[in-house]
Amino acid sequence: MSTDVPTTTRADWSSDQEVRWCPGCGDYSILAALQFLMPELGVRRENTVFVSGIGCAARFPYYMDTYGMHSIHGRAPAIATGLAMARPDLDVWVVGGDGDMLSIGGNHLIHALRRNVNLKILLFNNMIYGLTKGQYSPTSEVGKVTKSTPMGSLETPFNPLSVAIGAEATFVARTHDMDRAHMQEMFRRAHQHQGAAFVEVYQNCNVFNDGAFGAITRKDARDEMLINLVHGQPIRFGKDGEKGVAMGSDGALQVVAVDEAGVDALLVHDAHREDPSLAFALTRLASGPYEPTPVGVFRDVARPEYAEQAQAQLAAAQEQRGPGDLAKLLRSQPTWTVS
Amino acid sequence: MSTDVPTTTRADWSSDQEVRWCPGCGDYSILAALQFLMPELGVRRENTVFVSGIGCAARFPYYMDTYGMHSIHGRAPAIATGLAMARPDLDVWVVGGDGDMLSIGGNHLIHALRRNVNLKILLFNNMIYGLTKGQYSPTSEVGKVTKSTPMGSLETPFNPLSVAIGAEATFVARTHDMDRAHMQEMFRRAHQHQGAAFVEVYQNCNVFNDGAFGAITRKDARDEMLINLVHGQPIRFGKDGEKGVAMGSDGALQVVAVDEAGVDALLVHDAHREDPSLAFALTRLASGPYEPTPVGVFRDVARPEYAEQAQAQLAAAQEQRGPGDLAKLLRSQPTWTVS
Amino acid sequence: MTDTAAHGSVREVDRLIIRFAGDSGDGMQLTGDRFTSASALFGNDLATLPEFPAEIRAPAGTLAGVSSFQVHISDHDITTPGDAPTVLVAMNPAALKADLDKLERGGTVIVNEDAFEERNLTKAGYAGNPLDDDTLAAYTVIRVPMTSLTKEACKALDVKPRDAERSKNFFALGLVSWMFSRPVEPTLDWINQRFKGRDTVIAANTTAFQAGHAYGETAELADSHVMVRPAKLPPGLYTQINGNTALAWGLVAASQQAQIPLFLGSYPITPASDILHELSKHKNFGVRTMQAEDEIAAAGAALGASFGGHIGVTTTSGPGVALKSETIGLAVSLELPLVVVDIQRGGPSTGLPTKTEAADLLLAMFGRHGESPLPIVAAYSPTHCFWAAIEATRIALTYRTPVILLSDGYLANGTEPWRIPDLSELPAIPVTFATEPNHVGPDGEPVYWPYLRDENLIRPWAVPGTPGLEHRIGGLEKEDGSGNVSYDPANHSRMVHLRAERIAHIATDIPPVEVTGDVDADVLVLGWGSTWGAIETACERVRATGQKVAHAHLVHLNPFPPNLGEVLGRHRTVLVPELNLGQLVRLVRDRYLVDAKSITKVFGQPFTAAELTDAILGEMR
Amino acid sequence: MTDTAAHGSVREVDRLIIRFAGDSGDGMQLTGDRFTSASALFGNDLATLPEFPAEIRAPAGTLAGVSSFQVHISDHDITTPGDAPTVLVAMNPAALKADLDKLERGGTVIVNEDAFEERNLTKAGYAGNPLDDDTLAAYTVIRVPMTSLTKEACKALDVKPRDAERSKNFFALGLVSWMFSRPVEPTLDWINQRFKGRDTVIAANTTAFQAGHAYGETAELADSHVMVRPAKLPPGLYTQINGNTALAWGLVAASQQAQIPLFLGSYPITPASDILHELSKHKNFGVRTMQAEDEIAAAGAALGASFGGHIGVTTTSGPGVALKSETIGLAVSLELPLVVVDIQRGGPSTGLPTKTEAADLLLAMFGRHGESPLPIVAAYSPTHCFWAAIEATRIALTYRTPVILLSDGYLANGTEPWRIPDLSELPAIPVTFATEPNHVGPDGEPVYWPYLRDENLIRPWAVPGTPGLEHRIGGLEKEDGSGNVSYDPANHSRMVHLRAERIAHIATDIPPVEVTGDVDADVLVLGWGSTWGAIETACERVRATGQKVAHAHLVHLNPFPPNLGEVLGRHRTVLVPELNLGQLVRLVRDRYLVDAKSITKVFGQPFTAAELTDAILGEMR
Ligand SMILES: Cc1ncc(C[n+]2csc(CCOP(=O)(O)OP(=O)(O)O)c2C)c(N)n1
Ligand SMILES: Cc1ncc(C[n+]2csc(CCOP(=O)(O)OP(=O)(O)O)c2C)c(N)n1
Ligand code: SF4
Ligand code: SF4
Ligand SMILES: [Mg+2]
Ligand SMILES: [Mg+2]
Repeated sequence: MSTDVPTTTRADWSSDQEVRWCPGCGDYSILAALQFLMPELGVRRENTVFVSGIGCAARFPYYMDTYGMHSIHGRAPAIATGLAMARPDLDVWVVGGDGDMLSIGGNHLIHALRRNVNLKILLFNNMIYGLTKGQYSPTSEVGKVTKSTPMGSLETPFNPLSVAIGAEATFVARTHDMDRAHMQEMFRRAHQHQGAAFVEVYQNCNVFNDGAFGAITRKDARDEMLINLVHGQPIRFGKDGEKGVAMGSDGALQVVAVDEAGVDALLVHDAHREDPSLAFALTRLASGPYEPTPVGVFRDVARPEYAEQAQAQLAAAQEQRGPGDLAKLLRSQPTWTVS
Repeated sequence: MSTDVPTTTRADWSSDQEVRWCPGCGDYSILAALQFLMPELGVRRENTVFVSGIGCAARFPYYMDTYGMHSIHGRAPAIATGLAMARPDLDVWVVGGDGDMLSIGGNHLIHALRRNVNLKILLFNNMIYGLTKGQYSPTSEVGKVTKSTPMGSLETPFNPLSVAIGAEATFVARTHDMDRAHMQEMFRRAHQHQGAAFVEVYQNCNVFNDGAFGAITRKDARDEMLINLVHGQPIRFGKDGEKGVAMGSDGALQVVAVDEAGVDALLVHDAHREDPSLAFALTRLASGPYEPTPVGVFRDVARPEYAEQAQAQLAAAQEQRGPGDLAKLLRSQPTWTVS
Repeated sequence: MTDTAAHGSVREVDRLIIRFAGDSGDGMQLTGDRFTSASALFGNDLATLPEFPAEIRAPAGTLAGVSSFQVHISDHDITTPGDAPTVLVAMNPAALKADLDKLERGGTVIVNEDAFEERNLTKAGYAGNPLDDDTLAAYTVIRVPMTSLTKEACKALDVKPRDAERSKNFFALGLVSWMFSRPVEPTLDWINQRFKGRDTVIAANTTAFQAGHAYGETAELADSHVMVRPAKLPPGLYTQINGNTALAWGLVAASQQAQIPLFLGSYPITPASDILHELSKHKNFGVRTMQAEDEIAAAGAALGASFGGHIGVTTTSGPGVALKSETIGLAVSLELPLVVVDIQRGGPSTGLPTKTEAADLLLAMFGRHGESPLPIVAAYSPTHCFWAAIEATRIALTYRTPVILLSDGYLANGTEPWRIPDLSELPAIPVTFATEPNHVGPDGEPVYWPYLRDENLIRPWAVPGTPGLEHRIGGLEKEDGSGNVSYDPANHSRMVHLRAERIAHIATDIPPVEVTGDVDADVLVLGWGSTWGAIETACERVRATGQKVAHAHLVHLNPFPPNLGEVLGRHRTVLVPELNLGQLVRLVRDRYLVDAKSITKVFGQPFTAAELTDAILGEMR
Repeated sequence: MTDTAAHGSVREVDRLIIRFAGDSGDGMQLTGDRFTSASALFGNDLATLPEFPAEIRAPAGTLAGVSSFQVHISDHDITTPGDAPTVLVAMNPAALKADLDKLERGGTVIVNEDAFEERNLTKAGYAGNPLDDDTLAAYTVIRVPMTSLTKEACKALDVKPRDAERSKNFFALGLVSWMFSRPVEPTLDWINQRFKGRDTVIAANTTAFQAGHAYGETAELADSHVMVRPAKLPPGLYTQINGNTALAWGLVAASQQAQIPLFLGSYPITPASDILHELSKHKNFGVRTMQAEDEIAAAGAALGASFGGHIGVTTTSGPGVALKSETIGLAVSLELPLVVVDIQRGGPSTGLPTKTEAADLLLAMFGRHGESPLPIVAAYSPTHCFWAAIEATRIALTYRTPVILLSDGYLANGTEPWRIPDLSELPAIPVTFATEPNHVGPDGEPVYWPYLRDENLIRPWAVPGTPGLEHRIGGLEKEDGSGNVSYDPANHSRMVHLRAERIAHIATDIPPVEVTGDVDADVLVLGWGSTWGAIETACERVRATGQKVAHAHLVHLNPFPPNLGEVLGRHRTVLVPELNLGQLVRLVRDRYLVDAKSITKVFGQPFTAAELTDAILGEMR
């Protein structure tokens, strides 16, 4: 980003629109985390754009005093891709809910990820449809009883990080709305990444799915239930790091007691590994937010960014053929003169 | 499937419509493989439905003398889901190309897979858009020069099997149009699977992407370039099985020389393992059809099928409340009498 | 009733319009709902108009957060939720600010005094306290410290004050119930039902309700003690129902009448989601509901189910209809039954999701590429949604075609009393599947031709599982008869015309449009959809001025009833009120070359009878 | 020319219609194309009509596999590819069967004798050999064993007979080139260009071409030796161009004129894909092209680019427009520029993907939920696609609105000579971005209001990167001026009307519709789109019968040119020919209450001038 960026405060990044989420909604803390973080990123408000779809989460852009678009349900990744390709000079963030980005918008999301276009994609996962008053979502657990599934839902939920890695994502992380510092760290890392960065934020919808993540995000539960991934470090958790993750002889990851298995047996987290297999395996460690769940950066690898490459092709074309000459173009097919 | 199924021959499964693919198209051999296989599956033509989207591959249903629908681009998995949910008694097959099912139809595909609805989904992957005369597709290699990408494509291609496994697929396999026996084996296995079965078929488009898979499917190349996955067997290939796949100390799969690494070091293929991580790792072994590439059944696990569960809910509801009584329904809210 | 009749002088009025307004959190919808139910059970005719913000819970105390519920009760047959309320219950300053201008001059305002403190007043944008200045000079004001009285009353129980406070809407309900002589039992019963198991809540709400009721009796509100006698409705068993529930039941009824299982593919969207919710409750009717990944999949799944011999239905609102366009076009080409329900809302784009509008008619008519005609049916009242759903399904099944059923946010959430029909009153919907070949092939053997039409141009419907009738259909042009892919130019022309005639021909199978009022009037008001009630009332009022006016209301928008042209020809002036910028008016001007005039409203609200009365009288001058 | 003039007696004719027909594999499109180019360079006026199957390569020898190319060349100004060909080149029996009925009575058939053997005859469905029975009695038949002669000629070269055989289309081309006195150099040059590096192919094709040419000279075809002199077209530099290329160039030109970068988001679909292909070649103009995952993403990406200050364009055909509906509705609400190009094809659904039709007008007009108006521009000839693209882009940029540009399969692939305009002939497209606040906020500080309109109701366009103008826009209803989300009923009504007036107001900025022919005629033919050429020719023929007729052709379908009503009023009869079941006719009947009559054709083919002449004369009786 450009130098001599004026120093700003949270206030500078807060729009004048009153925030309209339910009291106690997890979206508030995510908003605060970002508004407090932006001044630290050394970016300009005018070069920052938030694009969203539709949903409670998708109201996000209205509250950031940047450029923004509250578009239509599910299409934010596609719209943002066009913007980022047209304007590689901008910081483009995409915000949406689990329905917005994994249900109706699933295809745009996975294509944005494989394209590795320079978008910072924040998925607010509350495992429910909030704005439409509480139907189950693609991340809702099996058997979820909602207005649309009075006898329980039948579909196996998506694991958003598995989907992202299966879709060739270059940056994949997870955080949650109860830990501002961790959210900010993830957002900062995502912002540093050149390319599509996907961050899943566990977000509590206290009206329609209250406590969905309580078992792992409660202060007193975190030590035992959150597995902090740190690149280059053996994967450990528990109050005194007494538990860890190791690769079993059968090639499957498992949680082990460190004193039994020994520290050397622990898997050392390598977020930069080209091969996504291990990162994928880590996404499978917990089958839901009720088992010890990895958070942090699962994957962060370098791959050419889409808009830059497109830009490079334009430059190359001008190199080879000179800047476009309209008169010449109109004469580029066989011509003849009538006098 | 029902007993006393009349014995049939290929002819019974071939419609009277003349096949309209280009001479030499790989689709012909896939069609033949299925038409020859159907009589062996012990199913009835009237209980079999082929649903497709749009594309060369999607013309498939016209050539099978079964029920069929040639629908619209990308929507076949969704349409077939409705049919399979309404009629669990039917065998529903879905056929489409890489553009049809991974570009415009990507979202329907991944949702059909996570739903585990009883569809046999055959993706004819020719790494190109055939019917629209040769634009690159979501599986085309980076740098692909086509009519729409004269300076080469920029997107990292999807690995269809990685996508499927990332989307919670319960059955995932790969085969190719040069080996009828292997295709039939995969189709048979897919048919046996209760739930969504996804089979990628490498298919040669000899007009717009000729030879895309030649390096691995040519008769004389197969031994060295195709890695046959067999459940319960160590993963070996090469003319004399002199090469194999082993799990490296860093937790990443690698191709090893058997005499050096020793047979015991080889990974024993477990298609039935609940945890999809290893199956995913296998999908990453080859970065394209020019490296040794696994074929066969990557994953085949049991999980309740969608339509059956839906059916069970109907049954349960009738259990609990008796068969629907319209008169009662109309009186199910508070009523009063006007006389 | 007895208990209410007991007390002293009760002034009788023939109708009452009450509007409950408060914060989204104040439970106004529930309060209005309860009052309505009590009135329904009491035997009044009634109509309701709920209004709420697009946010789940907009900021407390703000104008944006105001949620209100208007109910019109009367002792005679009425068709609208009423124009200006006679009574406004305002639970906080924002509510007063938002709705006061709707109140009729001289009307009564009942305010929760306690809520009129500094913070709330500024949030609502009041400089001073409207209770103290002359803001309310023109109205009868009843100030009641509802919050404190409720807390007071609940002291006895062991509920926290904050929780007790939550019951203040039941205090309000109790008070109004007394003022308007509503029976109390239904509400008490309902409280026990609804909060079963949560005893403290039951206790608090019951106590608050009774406290409010008692307050009315004891305080000097005697001259506000009013009563609306039951209406003389046609005899029968009645229930109170809103449009979405009626529509869902209509779909179930149609499936039962046709003996064809119902399959709903849907994706949640306001104001259509409740139909999905309602239908998902009725699995014991063999109703399958699938919440799809998006609208396209929802329509596709429904179409797939129809291919399988079910009646595929997909419910949505404007944005969803736009997305389903291509799939509906496929259904047109496949000639398979499909019911597409559009609960219209304010547009364009996301627009006003919770407000009503009726601007999707031309989308329904023309929103597909190529020549792609389909029938359109529109409901005109909450209870008519039941019948409209049956009619749409009947046409879809009989003629093997997608049908678009139009309703709107006002009908969806508005309620009215409904005389429950006897099942014998429901139309029969005979559907037969093809079971035999219907043609002989070139080599003389019997074959099945999916596009061999009957005299009504209807193609046979052979479902998978039927031996010998295996066939393929698709979106490419098909050969007339055999249904095989055909690029023959003449065949394409024939098929385009056949598809058009097929739909036009349905006109012979629908009732002629009826004209109510003065058939010999110069002025005909031609309406469609939810404007029916307001038009009917407006026409009555116009007649009350001694003028003649006729009303014709279209349920079938495509094809038009066969007699429509003749009807239009009988009147010098044709007025077309619509909740859009003029859509039906375009269709009739084009079709009949009559100089029909448009009366439009796009405020996200239904017409009031007053607005239409003025408009009609205006045209007469 | 000299070399052709050299040979003996050459009969002169003023025009010629030749149709090349053969198997998809026979390279008929290429042959027709080369003949056309040679004629263009020679200076004839011309128009072409390529027709090919939907399959990439339908089964050889079958009717379904026939691919043909018709070209009309003349020494005067013409507007259509002609009605009945005077010459049919049939490379196999299927081609003869498929196209013979199109040939004018007494016309010439040139057949590749070798192809008329058993297998091909049966595949084509011929009982006997039409060359031997009296099938061709009514025509002049020239039998040439093209395959064997080609192989023979190529013997000398070391090309395999099977490869040599492939060159037989060049033999045919050589023969016709001689018969119709086409210059040979252009073709020989082209062969060397096109197959550069593949010497044997060059050799074979050249040899075949020359052999064909020689065959004409030597064989007794003298009396078939015909010549069409160059046309007297307005002086200037000419090129031959098809509609899709012209449209792509028009987009580039508009972007250059506006100095706004062009961004194309597209998803391949016939017959629109070539625009994507063409634009992706011009990256040196700063043109960004993105092949999106689907049409919705393509439109979305284009809209995102527009938000970023580019001119977003998305190209597709009917099915894609249906899918883009919701996104276009968002663009209407956001009031951002967006050009949506619809190359119409046969519908409904997948329909006839490679055939032409113009049945998306009402979809363009009404295919969005809510009141969602936008301008519509339609091209009327292949070369006009260039100007229509500029006009559509101009309107989109000037008025910040999505614009739908309609073309069709016939214009897309049809070619005609084009006088290359001087850049000075292109319209200026001034676009200014907002750089300063345009309002003062409540507390007196300057603010930017994205929906504060100018006198033309146009909102300012501030692009990201502009300091101080940060703002948010979305699909929810916006407050007039500030653009903040607003659920206020009156504001919604105001905005709905503002959006409508904004588009209607564009009528003041478009040229009046011109009437050609007899302004005082009773009959006016009102057209739009690709019917222009056929209508013009038909009107000339009608006049040739001594009758008067006028022609008005609409480029702007919404809003209509301001003088349209007045023009329609001047004529007793208004006829509206359309390649659909009557769509424009509905709009004019509704708007002007004139009893306009429809002339329709839905054969997947353009009108012939003859059909229209008959229809017009028919209406006159
Ligand atoms: C095309 C379309 N379909 C459906 C809707 C209705 N809708 C709005 S938000 C939403 C889903 C909300 O869930 P999610 O995306 O998880 O966001 P949340 O509210 O939970 O933050 C739906 C179905 C819509 N606005 N547009
Ligand atoms: C809505 C829509 N968009 C685009 C098209 C054009 N189209 C037809 S097939 C196709 C893709 C073909 O590629 P693929 O799916 O890989 O099938 P293949 O022809 O290669 O077998 C496209 C873009 C269409 N028919 N409908
Ligand atoms: S509904 Fe849930 S997600 Fe939406 S604002 Fe309320 S608490 Fe938050
Ligand atoms: S274009 Fe390719 S995929 Fe399509 S039919 Fe021809 S060879 Fe097969
Ligand atoms: Mg959510
Ligand atoms: Mg393909």
